Amino acid sequence: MSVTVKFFASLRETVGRADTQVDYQNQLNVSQVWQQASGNLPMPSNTLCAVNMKYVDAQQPVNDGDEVAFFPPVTGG
Amino acid sequence: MSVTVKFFASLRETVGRADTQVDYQNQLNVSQVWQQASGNLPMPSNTLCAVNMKYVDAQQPVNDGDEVAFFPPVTGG
Amino acid sequence: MIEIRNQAFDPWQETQAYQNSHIAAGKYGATASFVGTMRDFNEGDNVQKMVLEHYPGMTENYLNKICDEAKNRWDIMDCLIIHRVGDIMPDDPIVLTAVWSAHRAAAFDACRYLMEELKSRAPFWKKESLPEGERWVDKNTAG
Amino acid sequence: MIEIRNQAFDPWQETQAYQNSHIAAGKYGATASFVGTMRDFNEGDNVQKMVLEHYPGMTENYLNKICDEAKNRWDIMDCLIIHRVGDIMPDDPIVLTAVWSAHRAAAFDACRYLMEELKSRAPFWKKESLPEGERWVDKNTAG
Repeated sequence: MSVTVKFFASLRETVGRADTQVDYQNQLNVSQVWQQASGNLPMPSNTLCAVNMKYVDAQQPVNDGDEVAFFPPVTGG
Repeated sequence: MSVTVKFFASLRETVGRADTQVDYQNQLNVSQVWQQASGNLPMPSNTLCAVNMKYVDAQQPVNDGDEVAFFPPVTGG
Repeated sequence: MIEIRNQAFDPWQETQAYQNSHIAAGKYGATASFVGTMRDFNEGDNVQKMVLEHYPGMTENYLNKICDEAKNRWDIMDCLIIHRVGDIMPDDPIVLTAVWSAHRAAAFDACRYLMEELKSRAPFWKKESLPEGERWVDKNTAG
Repeated sequence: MIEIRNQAFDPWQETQAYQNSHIAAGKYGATASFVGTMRDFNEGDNVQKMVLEHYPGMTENYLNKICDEAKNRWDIMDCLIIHRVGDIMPDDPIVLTAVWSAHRAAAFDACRYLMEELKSRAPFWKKESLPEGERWVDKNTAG
């Protein structure tokens, strides 16, 4: 099973990549996806997480094929 | 001594004139100006009064040369 | 700036033109505006035309006063109010209020304040033409 | 309607064009709008340029969601949101929100709601270019 992972804005620069794929066998939550995708970097405490373009918290389990995104606080408008 | 009197909107139609002059010898207040200028019509309870283009209440005394105006609740915007 | 107009005006062009000529480029981050437009209905009736009367002199004074009050109460750069008088047809803009500021809260607050003050205190009066005749609008609704 | 633009836009022309093509003449009495414009300063520093990043797909979904929420909460006819992305220069409009309704309270409330929701939750990120280098804006101020 696998999920697509995206990093935006300052987190993309911190992690050093815009997107990646995480393959897994046992159920993962969003926070565990971060660990694998970032190479075990600490997740900044203000990180926002989305699964399939909806906000979720980091304990949310992911499903095969999901798109998981990580980004800093939003600053639009 | 005299004051200029103006009526606006529905009060102009009620009184039947747009402006007039009130001549007087003893001090008058705004309400007494209304009586003379309107020919003793009752003043509608929601009437707004202005002296020299500033809102006042009907007990305010007037001075020689003042412009006294009477109008209904405002409905601009 | 405040202005009374007896001809139709385009509130969006006016806002842009005023901004270009009066507001320092790069300094404002927020523009809040409100446009009041004539509806073809009021209180369940068809309205075909409207006449807007004002008190020349006092109306201008009052609009300037509420702009000054807004500038005292909020950290804003400038205000624009344009208000139509005379014969007005459905879909014509009646009033424009616009406020420029560095940050959004002041612009939102001040723009709404201008409209509420204008509607509750500025000397304007509307007379509507209905199919069955004319009537004075007797009061503005609370905002 | 919501739209993401990667080119400069004129918020007043957009508002007028949308109104002419989408809002029934004679039915709306109130249009509240807000324009956010790029300042040439932020937190005391000169800002020369900005890059605005978004999350294609999620950003559009989120803007549509807040328009839908505004329509559920207030008696409004329509909303327009346009938001710029990409390279932005000082004095460029960044965001437009506009709301049409019969009466003014709903338009004012909904327009402000759109901006607050957009600024607190819609996935956009700003990176500023200062004389001494680039920096990510770390958070939006409360409205």
